[in-house]
Amino acid sequence: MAATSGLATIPVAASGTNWRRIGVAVAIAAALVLPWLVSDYRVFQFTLAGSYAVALLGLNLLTGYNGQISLGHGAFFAIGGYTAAILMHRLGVPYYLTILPAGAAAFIVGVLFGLPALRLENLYLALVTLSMAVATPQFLKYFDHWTGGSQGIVLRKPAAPTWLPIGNDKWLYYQMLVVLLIVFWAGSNLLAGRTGRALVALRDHPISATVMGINPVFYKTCAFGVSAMFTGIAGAMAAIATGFVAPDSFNVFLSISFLVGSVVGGIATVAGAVFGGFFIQFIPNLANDISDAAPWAIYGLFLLAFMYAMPTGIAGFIRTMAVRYAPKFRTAVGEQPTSQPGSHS
Amino acid sequence: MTQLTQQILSGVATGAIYASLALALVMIHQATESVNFAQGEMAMFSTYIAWSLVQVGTPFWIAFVLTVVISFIGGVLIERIIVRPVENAPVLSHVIVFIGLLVIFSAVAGWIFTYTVKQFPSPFPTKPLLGGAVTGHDLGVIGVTFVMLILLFLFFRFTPLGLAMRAAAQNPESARLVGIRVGWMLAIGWGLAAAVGAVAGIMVAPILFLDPHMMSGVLLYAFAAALLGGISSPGGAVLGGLIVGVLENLVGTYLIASELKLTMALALIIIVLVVKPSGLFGAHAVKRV
Amino acid sequence: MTLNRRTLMIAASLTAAAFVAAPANAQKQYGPGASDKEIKIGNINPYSGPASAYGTIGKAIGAYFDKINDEGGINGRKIKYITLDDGYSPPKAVEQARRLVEAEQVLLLFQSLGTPSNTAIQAYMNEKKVPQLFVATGATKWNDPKNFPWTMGWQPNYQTEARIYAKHILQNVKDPKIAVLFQNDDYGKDYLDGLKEGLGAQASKLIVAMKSYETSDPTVDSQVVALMNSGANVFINITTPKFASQAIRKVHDLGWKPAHYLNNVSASVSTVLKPAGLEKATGIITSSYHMDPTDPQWQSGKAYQDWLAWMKKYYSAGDVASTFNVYGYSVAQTLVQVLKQCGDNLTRENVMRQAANLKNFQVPMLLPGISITTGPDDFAPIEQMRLQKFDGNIWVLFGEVLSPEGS
Amino acid sequence: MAGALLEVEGLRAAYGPSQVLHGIDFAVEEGGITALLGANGAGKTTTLRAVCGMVDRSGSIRFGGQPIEKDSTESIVGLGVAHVPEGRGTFVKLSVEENLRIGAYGRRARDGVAADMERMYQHFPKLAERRTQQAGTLSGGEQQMLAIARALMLRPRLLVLDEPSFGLGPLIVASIFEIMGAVRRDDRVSILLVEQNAALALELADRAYLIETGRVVMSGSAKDFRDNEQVRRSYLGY
Repeated sequence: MAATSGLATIPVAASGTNWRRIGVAVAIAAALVLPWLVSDYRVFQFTLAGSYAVALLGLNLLTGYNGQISLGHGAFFAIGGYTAAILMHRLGVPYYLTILPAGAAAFIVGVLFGLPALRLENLYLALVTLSMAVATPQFLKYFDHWTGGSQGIVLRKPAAPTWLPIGNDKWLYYQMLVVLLIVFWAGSNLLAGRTGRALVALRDHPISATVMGINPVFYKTCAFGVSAMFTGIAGAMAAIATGFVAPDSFNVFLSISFLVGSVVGGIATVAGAVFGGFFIQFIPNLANDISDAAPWAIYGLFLLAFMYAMPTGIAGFIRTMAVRYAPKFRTAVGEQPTSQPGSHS
Repeated sequence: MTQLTQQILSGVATGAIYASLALALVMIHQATESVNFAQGEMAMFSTYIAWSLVQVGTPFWIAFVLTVVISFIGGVLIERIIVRPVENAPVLSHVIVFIGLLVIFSAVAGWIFTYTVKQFPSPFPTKPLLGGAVTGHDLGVIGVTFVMLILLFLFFRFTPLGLAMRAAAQNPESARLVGIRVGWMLAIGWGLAAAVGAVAGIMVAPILFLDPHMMSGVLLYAFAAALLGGISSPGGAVLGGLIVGVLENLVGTYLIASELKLTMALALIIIVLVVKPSGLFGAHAVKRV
Repeated sequence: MTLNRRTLMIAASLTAAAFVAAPANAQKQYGPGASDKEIKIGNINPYSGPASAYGTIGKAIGAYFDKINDEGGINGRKIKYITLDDGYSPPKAVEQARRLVEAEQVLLLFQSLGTPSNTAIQAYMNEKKVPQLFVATGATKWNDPKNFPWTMGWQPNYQTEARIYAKHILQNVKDPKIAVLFQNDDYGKDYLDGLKEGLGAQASKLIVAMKSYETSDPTVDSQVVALMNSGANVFINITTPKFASQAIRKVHDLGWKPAHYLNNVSASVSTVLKPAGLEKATGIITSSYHMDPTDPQWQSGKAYQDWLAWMKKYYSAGDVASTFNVYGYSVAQTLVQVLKQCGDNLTRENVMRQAANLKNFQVPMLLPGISITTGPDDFAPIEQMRLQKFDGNIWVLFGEVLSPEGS
Repeated sequence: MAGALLEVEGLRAAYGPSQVLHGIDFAVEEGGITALLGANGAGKTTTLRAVCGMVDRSGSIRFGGQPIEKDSTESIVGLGVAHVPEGRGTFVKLSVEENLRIGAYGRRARDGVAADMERMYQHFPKLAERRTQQAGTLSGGEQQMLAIARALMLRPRLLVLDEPSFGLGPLIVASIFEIMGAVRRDDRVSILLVEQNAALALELADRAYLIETGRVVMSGSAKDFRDNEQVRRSYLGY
């Protein structure tokens, strides 16, 4: 791959917030109703998709908004998952108290990792992050005293409180949804404000941004840390929902799936993270339903098809369509390259 | 012979494997300014073509030449048919297309040829030499790798096509203005990279044995080797490959548990790159404002 | 990754007709997924991802069920086989297990593959009381009827096999100094544990060197060089086929002449020994429980001929050199036997009861003398193995049928 | 005059939905120098890009009597049109010498490349000093010289120059224009020039066209332009 600075800047609804608000409201309403319309097994799938969406928001922040490519976000997902698992399994911490420490652990590792990464661009960063993805399972196996080695850690799945007759899957789903909404709210505020503008400026015009007084070390490291934190939170949620962590849960392909999800969903958009989460959760199943002889071949064809049809991702595609067919939306489109949640309306 | 010598020699032999695929990465990077993550899987697929030809009784070197030619044509077609539609899409979309190609080649190879490990013939004497640290085939691989290196060096340095290819990759618009058909340069670049990859695959298959995952482990090492040596330099890539091979053996034998040898080797490479971002032998990269 | 690569065979041999198992009452009873017409069986295999080599087992099983259905099914019921891909990822395995149990409503989950994936779904399956039958992994933990009454393994476990080697070394090698090459995952670690256990108190003294490799490593040459330099006279080769070939070749090329024990996973003549060079493999010892379809000594026998005919007719895309296809064939035969024994009582409880009621069941592609026996306290169907030594052409069986002490 | 080398009639061009050129007519005589003048955003650069097939265009473009409005950039270059784009189009990672060699890529006669390269080094001694250096390390003026030298390596019949003086000091600009004059004399190359510095351009050119918002609003000889009161006030500043 080459320069990530070549990312398309997708124009976004900056002022016309009505469409956006309606879109967000509809999406949240749909998310609230959803578990009552589908089976528990589907609810579980949506819980996973939601946690992937949170992970992708983290990756989007780094790769989309700040232009630093990562082929290794599975590592942060693993850190979050294992932090939660170790706290629950070895120290008996209740599961809902593990989410924040998981995010914090990933944040710290992300910052430490972001510092050397500052000096590396594009291909070099791709190599470093890819190495991180490859090394993750090996590390997890090596420190088997804590991680349970290749056997992993089996977790007790949280049960819904007895006074709430909704079943464990819905209970987990709603908790995931709460975390997702908080992270997305925090993420979009961050991106809509000074920080977001600084990140985009550093991506698109690194030298002039620096001249304008944007501290690249601070912001780029910060982007790495926050990105890792979101992904770590997502890892904890997925580990709790799955009830199991093992090195094989965090192989290279997970990291690559994340990048795939964030680009297919729509890089540098908040809504894209949600689409991407759905993509990496459901498309492999679809590929398997089409062919169990070579599901990966079908999956690969899906990737190509998506990139041909929507080179700027699903979110970018929807925006383009909206601009073309909804005149009101057009006036809402500014050049400001930051994005807003739910701008997929 | 001491273990140290044996480890170094065997590291050189393994390093030649990394170097041969690293050359394909240098090729594609020189031609397109991007690194094709599917390069390893394409090389693997080419090797299956060679294997199939050998199975039906084609003499080795004829199968070799045929495979290189078929791979070249295949590379050109892939660029024209699959990569071309996203030519103007953002760079990350290209990465996704590469990933798509990677999984398709991997799955299709498994589907057609099954996952059973295949034996691949060596054109060289496979006799163990120097106390078994290397074999005649290893020396053959090193020799072929150096021949490829020299050919690539001459190609980029002295042929108009090689120069045009680099120019087209760096500045497509300007390249058109000196009369270079940029689209064809990209396609030929893909073809040549596929051909170099095919040579790499055929050379390493007798050592690694042929299966659909043959190159998936090698790609990361080759990538590291190419960057360590300087991605624009074929010579650097080969040296980088040898360094990675030897370094990995020494780290795994003397420094730490072999479970972490890959991690350690990569960490060392990363430190080198942080200190010297253009690689050990790469030309100093000029940044345009 | 780990896998359970193993092969087995079983036969739907008619000796088993001895147990017409059977509910005394003629009342038909059905659990989810079973009816007068069909029996729904779920399976999870890695058709994509790093372990896709094992996907052929899932396909072979399906091909065997096709044959059973063509012949009229089991007690008149056709098998409906639903196999899903988990890409060797535990979270995906959980999701697919839930789909099979909750959406597809299968009677049982059969031969889900891989230790991590099976560990991930074990609690769920037991909580839902759905049989997780004959899992495709050689870990020891599947034989735990007290805690996990709904989970059962099938193949001999890795630790048992390692103990057999340990015992053989202690009895036959004078002053053993042992070097071990192992894959760095649960499969390799299980072997290692079994080996240490088998060597007893002296294990740490006898094992002079251990080196691991990752499946992403291109070669294991460096590890073999280091192991040789430890001065060991015994080499235990715990590797999957490609790495086994590399190690065998390297050991020979280095002029190292240890007593060489190769794990059963890689005991295939045509896919492991031949690529390495048959002459380089001469003298290697392994233990096995099933026939190697590429070993000439079996190829004229009826068991092999039947298997080959089935491969040609029902799974022509499969590789006749692959032991995985022997494994899938044999394990499918075991399940068919269990379902036959169930008669008209196709409830999940009865499936487990019958799975734990196999008595000396003969499977054609298992080695002579090896059969399958289970009981309410014995959830380890195959426990016997036989040692064999490669003579440069075939595996030559020697010694008794071995079973783990204490079972 | 032997008839026009380049004749453009009714040239229209657009970037996506926005029309930039609304029908432009102009010509470059064989061996002549034509300057296109106009304010920023008038469409001068677009005109050059349209001639070379780098934007969607319609209208009639004839080069040496042959219609080229449907041809690709590469074919037009092959006919002998060398375009030095805005920003110089240097191949920054190639050496100076490689930049010159690549300039000869599109030419039909393969012989004499080495000799031409030597000639370029005589024209631009600075480049000779730096022949093995990466082109990206050159100063702005040196890069402009390199760009012109690279274009001349094509042995073009028409040299298209877009803002050769942009961002350069007066001394360097003067020397570049001097060299261009020499090139035209010695090599009988025709030149199509877009230049902000109208005074300089009119000194060199024989004909000029004034473009405003995508249309030619005035044309004539360079002398006519220099003598025109309005042009003088708006563009020449005296």
